Amino acid sequence: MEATAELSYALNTFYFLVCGALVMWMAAGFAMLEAGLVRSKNTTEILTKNIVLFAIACTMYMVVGYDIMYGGGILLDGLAADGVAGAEEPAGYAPSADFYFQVVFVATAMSIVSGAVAERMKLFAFLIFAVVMTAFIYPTEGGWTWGSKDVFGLYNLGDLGFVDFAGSGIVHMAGAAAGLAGVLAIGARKGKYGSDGSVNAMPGANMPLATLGTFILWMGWFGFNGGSVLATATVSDANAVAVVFLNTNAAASGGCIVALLVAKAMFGKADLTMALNGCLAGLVAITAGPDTPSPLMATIIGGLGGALVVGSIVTLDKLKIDDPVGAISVHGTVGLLGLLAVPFTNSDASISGQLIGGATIFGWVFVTSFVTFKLIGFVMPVRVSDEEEEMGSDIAECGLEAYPEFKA
Amino acid sequence: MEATAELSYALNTFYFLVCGALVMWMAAGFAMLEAGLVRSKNTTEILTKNIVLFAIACTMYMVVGYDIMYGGGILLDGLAADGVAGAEEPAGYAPSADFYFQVVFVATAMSIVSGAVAERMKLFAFLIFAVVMTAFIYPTEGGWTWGSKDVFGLYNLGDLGFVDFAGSGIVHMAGAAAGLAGVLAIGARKGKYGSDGSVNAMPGANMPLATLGTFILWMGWFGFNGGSVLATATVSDANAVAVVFLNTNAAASGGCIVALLVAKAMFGKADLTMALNGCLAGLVAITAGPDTPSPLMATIIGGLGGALVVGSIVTLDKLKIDDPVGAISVHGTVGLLGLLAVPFTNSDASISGQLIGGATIFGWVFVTSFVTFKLIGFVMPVRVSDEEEEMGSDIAECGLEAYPEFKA
Amino acid sequence: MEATAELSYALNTFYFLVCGALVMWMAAGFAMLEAGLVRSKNTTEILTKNIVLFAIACTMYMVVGYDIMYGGGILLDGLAADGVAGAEEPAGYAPSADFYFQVVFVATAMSIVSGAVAERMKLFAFLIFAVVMTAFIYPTEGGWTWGSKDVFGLYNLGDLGFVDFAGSGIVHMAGAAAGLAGVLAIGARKGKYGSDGSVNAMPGANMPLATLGTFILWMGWFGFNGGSVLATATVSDANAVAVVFLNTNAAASGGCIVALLVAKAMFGKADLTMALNGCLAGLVAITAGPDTPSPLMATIIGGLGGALVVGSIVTLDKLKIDDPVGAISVHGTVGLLGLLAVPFTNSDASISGQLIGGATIFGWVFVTSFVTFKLIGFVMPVRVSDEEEEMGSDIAECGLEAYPEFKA
Amino acid sequence: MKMVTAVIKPFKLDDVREALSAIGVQGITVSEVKGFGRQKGHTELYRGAEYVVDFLPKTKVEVAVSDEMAEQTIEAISASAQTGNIGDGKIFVTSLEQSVRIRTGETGEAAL
Amino acid sequence: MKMVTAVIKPFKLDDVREALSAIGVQGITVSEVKGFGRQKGHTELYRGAEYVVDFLPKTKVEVAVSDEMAEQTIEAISASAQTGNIGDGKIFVTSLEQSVRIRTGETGEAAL
Amino acid sequence: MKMVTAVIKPFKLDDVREALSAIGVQGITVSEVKGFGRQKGHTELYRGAEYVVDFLPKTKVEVAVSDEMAEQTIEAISASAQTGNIGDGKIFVTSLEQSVRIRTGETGEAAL
Ligand SMILES: Nc1ncnc2c1ncn2[C@@H]1O[C@H](COP(=O)(O)OP(=O)(O)O)[C@@H](O)[C@H]1O
Ligand SMILES: Nc1ncnc2c1ncn2[C@@H]1O[C@H](COP(=O)(O)OP(=O)(O)O)[C@@H](O)[C@H]1O
Ligand SMILES: Nc1ncnc2c1ncn2[C@@H]1O[C@H](COP(=O)(O)OP(=O)(O)O)[C@@H](O)[C@H]1O
Repeated sequence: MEATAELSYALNTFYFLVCGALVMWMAAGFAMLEAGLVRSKNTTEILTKNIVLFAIACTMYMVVGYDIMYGGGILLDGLAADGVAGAEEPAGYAPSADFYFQVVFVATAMSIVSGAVAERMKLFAFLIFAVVMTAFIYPTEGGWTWGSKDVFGLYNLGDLGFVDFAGSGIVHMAGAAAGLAGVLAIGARKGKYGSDGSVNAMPGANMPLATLGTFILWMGWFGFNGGSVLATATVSDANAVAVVFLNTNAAASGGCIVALLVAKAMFGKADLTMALNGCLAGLVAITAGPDTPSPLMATIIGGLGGALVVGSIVTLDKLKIDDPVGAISVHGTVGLLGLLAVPFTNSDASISGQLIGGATIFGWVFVTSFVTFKLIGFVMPVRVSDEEEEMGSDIAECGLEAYPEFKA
Repeated sequence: MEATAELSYALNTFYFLVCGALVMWMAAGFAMLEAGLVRSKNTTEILTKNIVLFAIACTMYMVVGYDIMYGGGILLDGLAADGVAGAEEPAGYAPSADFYFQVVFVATAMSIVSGAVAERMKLFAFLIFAVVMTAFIYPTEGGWTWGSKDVFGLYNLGDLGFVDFAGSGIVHMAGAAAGLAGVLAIGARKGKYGSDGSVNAMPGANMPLATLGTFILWMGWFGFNGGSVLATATVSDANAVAVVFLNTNAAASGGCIVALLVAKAMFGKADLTMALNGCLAGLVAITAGPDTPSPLMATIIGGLGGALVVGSIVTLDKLKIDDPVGAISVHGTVGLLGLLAVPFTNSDASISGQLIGGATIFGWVFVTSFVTFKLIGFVMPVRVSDEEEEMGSDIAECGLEAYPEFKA
Repeated sequence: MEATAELSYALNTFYFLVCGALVMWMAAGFAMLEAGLVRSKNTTEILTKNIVLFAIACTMYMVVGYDIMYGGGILLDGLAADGVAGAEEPAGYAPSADFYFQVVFVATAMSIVSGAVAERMKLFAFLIFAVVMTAFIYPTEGGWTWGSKDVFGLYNLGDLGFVDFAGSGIVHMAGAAAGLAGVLAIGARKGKYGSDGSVNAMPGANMPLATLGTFILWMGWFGFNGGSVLATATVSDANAVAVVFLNTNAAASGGCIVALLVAKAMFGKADLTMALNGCLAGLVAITAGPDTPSPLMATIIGGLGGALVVGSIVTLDKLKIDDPVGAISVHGTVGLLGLLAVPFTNSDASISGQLIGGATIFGWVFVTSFVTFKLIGFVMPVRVSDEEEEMGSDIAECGLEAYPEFKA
Repeated sequence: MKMVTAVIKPFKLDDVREALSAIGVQGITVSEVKGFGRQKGHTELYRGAEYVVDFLPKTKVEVAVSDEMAEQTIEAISASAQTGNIGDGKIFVTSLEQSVRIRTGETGEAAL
Repeated sequence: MKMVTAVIKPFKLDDVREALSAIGVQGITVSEVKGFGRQKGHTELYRGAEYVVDFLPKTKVEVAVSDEMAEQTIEAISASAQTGNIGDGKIFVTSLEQSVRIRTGETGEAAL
Repeated sequence: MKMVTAVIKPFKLDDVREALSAIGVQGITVSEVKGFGRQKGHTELYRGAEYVVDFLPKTKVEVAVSDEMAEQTIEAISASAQTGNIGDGKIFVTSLEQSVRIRTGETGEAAL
């Protein structure tokens, strides 16, 4: 390979690794966000779920997930024997870096689920679900989309004009679909909905953690979207990456501001948790197409996400779909918005393609997840007992309170 | 463009984006630092201010700020239609990356203000100030300095020997000047100063958060100073960036150690909050010239900052200037020190140039900020009522306590 | 230098700086982990230790440490006068970047110590130990290993087949050896071990902080191991870096899962703190050789670390070696495992070489550290008084509680 | 007047408050306490070491009432706080010599 | 001897302590409590759902005094804790049969 | 019956609980309080400003016992809570008119 090709390969690889590390960092963001938004008696358990699901995702995707999605062999043995690229033809970057970048996406999808079913799903049942989701459910739909495979040999989403740049649908809505399946399978937290139709607030225990989590996610998202350009070593790729960074930031900002204002108008208070969800909604909304809008357009798309997320959270509560951290709204409702926004700035995408793609992903993940939750339920309890729920899953499942000294 | 020029463009762009992401991360640092140093009853509100001000800064700087400072057009429409650089002449990096790197600096300046006026300024009045500061006040003085424009058509700071590498004055002292204006406009927290001249301590509620915030800022500062070399794709640029990283780290270390020792000598205790302010003071002190000193010299400059910040904090309290997190001392007093230290290691800078530049920045930002605070005061209250202050702004403004469960 | 060599130099330098910043970030990880695992009355003090030890490490390594380990002159004056590389011969990257990358490793070793002696060692005695450790003890053994010097002029570890890629032994076990010396020199926390042989649990005060710390360390470790390839600007180097990132992640995942399962089997509960220690154990285990194993093998090595760490923690408690955060087990016991695992995937290493190398490092650091602790003890108390220990070192040493408002 | 002090299970507080409101009690004072009694604490494991959480969280409710109301108050608390399981708690009654409403200076039953 | 127990607004604690010191009281014991009374709690909104914060934070002050001091103590607390607004709190007095200073074993008024 | 209330140093709680168990006391209720007394608080410095931490953490132990047990209870607490240093705390005894075990409805000494 000539010197400039070598350098290009090296720069692309390094770019992938840096972006991947930022996405890995999002796992900490989800952990902190969720730890901040649950009640303190369920904090240790949600932390445990978050760090272990990340470990499971990384392991299962290595074992079979990557192979299902892109090929490469069980246990990655299709990568050359020393674990790196075969050198016959000059690839654009190290295959290991590609795996590393892809694997953290799986974990992101899975992290979304933990938030939706927080405070009541059994730890080990959840971890088993994580195995199935990261080994099979996500890689299958990932294969149909980024892997360019036909959906059950029937139709090809790319051909239908489906475009999902960094995964508003493939990652975020997929996670939300699994979360929704979980919530429907196990029900709401005890006491969340009164028999008279009232919705009882259960304030999260730690706002600084929730805010920290949001900042971490915001930062990590630069890797999530920025890395999805998949190369940076030419002028046009570098420009594309820069635009993606800029637009990602703009959309988060738009989502934050609009969610704050909408919440203020609706509730009369500046609800921090809605502003945080607004940031994330802005990010999810732009993720399907951060490369094509202008900065202003990106801000507006993010802002729409921010408005939508507030409405979605309130509406889900009316439907008694209990999502303690707002994961289904942020990643699901707004994920769909993100898909539908793409055709307005990108002519490669069509509304119909986006709808069919969204429905395919949602349908597949929702159905398989729901079945999985039910199957697990035959073997072990998926939901904590009433008594455990009252006591808190920290004591019940982990034998350890999150803040053992602060309880009076 | 030839292959090596393409690669150089790509590497510079990637370097900008990575450094920019690190600076963005500083927003989380300020949020955690301030959340740790206020009392718990004002924590949700300071978190809200911090994340929303970041969103506002990103939006307003896109709308008009960047254009005021560097040109480029309202809404960035001077960047080519696809949001990236026009290709007529080979630029050194992607224009979008430059915007991205610049925009996070604006947010930094604004974050400084929130700390100074913490625990008593109304949320929405603050956010309106953020709009003015990031759209107009900061970009104007940024135009006079990094934008090389004449100050009101009268004089040019660059010609006078003013050098501020990464913004000890342009960013940090500017933020502090606005913070000081805010403090003078709205007064001290209730109960901070006794009528007998006594100073009442109001300990911050959460030391781990304050420490985390400092570590985040320390890390982010590598992007702040390191990115300010503005290019890295040649040997000399790479060397410069490496020296800046090394010196930035050395100065923070010096500031930390000296502040700890000075506080120990003055108060008889190892005051963690002073050590944290010392790290930041070291960082601010080196920011005006991290490229020229030797490592030892950088450590000493940082150490001077660490000593100065302790004295400044105590002195401001004597003057009844109530700054809950020490922002005015860290970024203002030490920012000026940073400017004055440059001529000792950089012959491009002159003492007079630094003084005139510092005075210009301070005067402009202080006066316009003070006027802005007063003008906002005609339209809406800028300060919480006595009752709200007693109750805490979390309940009063956000309807949500930061740690709802831990209060007895 | 020709254009591609310049670019290669620049890319390598930037890679070093990014990896170095990630390792610096590990300091925050240790601070949060330790702050979460001690009791709240000792939190401010452990935070103070962590940030100041980092500052001391950076300063002392600049003053003499780097020179002892690699040459380069007191105060780095062997680097060219402007603080950057002399240009006579084309180096592969900026010398300042090399220093920056190396210095954060010293701090890592030192951070390990603070956890082991937490909750009872005097702050200033600890800081003096930090001076000796980072100026002299660590650089000396670092010189024998990465510096390729003969051990006391007697034998050369490299010649004996000692391989420690990123420092399972050189950094982690070294830190643990110093920690063990400290624990033996100052004894267990009051009340930890009953006279009847019982072990009293002293639960850490803040699980979210401990989890955050672990995520930070996990992220930072990509820089720690990834940067240790020492270059990235060729295809083979880029591949190596990518493999290292992948394997580092795989090992942490393996360690996490296995530790969780082992703890569940042994204690009947999903012990979060063990899962966290398991992640770190996986990381330590792979650190000596992250470049050669397959992904599966890396996961297994990490998993072995995760199993071993649980056993080691329980065993040390039986031996009344009181290590509040598990530092000796994570970094010491598992560090040795890491060294011994290398020969199985890397033919450059021999079991005997690893044993001799491990013994040399451990013996040197343990003995010199123990002597240093004792010598400091002649001049000042190294351990807090009984009364101070009861009251907590936060009040006694820092005059400031970590959460002043939350105590009833 | 009587001071009726009840130590109850925390999650019963809302029921007790409603029961007391229902019989016309206008004020109560509540605090978080830890109880040690027949109901045993649980054992926890932390990093392999056992520790007994001896004291269980309980809620203390204090109600000052007129002599006539005392019996009714006791019954209301008993009924509303009962689960039938061990650890339901106790009610203690002491004699109250005086009571004052700080705001108005009213004393005796008028102050309750 | 009397045990004088006052439930007051938290921010009045310093004033009360000073007033008690002024009349020669040497010791007090303070705890954080929640009060439910005529003064109503406030309604909060969290993510669109309303919830009532029923119980307001109050501070409980307990002072054991000799019989002669009782009246003075009540007056000192009343005067220093009063704002005139609803929720100022109550003072309750019960008879104290015995008191012991643990350190010395002294009993009765000598132990206060 | 008597209500014996002791304000002790927090780290003495375990000793007191054991001493009470030893004499057959079956239940106690504990709360965290702050005490102000002869033992003075300490002065802290925060960012150069002094502040006095007036109130010291103490633990309040409440034990309801039969009349016969009262003396023994006082002695057990006195002995186990004593360090001989200032701030060891106090024991207060009041008369208990009634007690009820919520679970069973038992009253009087049977309820203790
Ligand atoms: N003699 C006592 N004095 C003070 N408090 C008591 C006493 N006995 C029990 N308690 C309180 O009542 C609570 C419940 O008592 P316990 O013996 O566990 O069950 P039960 O109420 O069913 O008899 C205890 O946790 C303790 O707080
Ligand atoms: N009957 C009562 N028994 C015990 N505590 C009471 C009683 N009535 C009031 N309190 C306490 O006094 C506090 C103040 O009472 P409240 O009725 O709100 O106002 P006010 O003191 O002005 O009458 C309450 O929050 C509660 O803690
Ligand atoms: N008169 C009192 N009324 C109520 N509590 C008291 C009284 N005097 C002392 N206390 C409580 O007892 C604790 C110890 O009293 P102190 O005077 O400090 O020491 P000692 O117990 O050695 O006399 C105080 O902190 C306070 O909680």
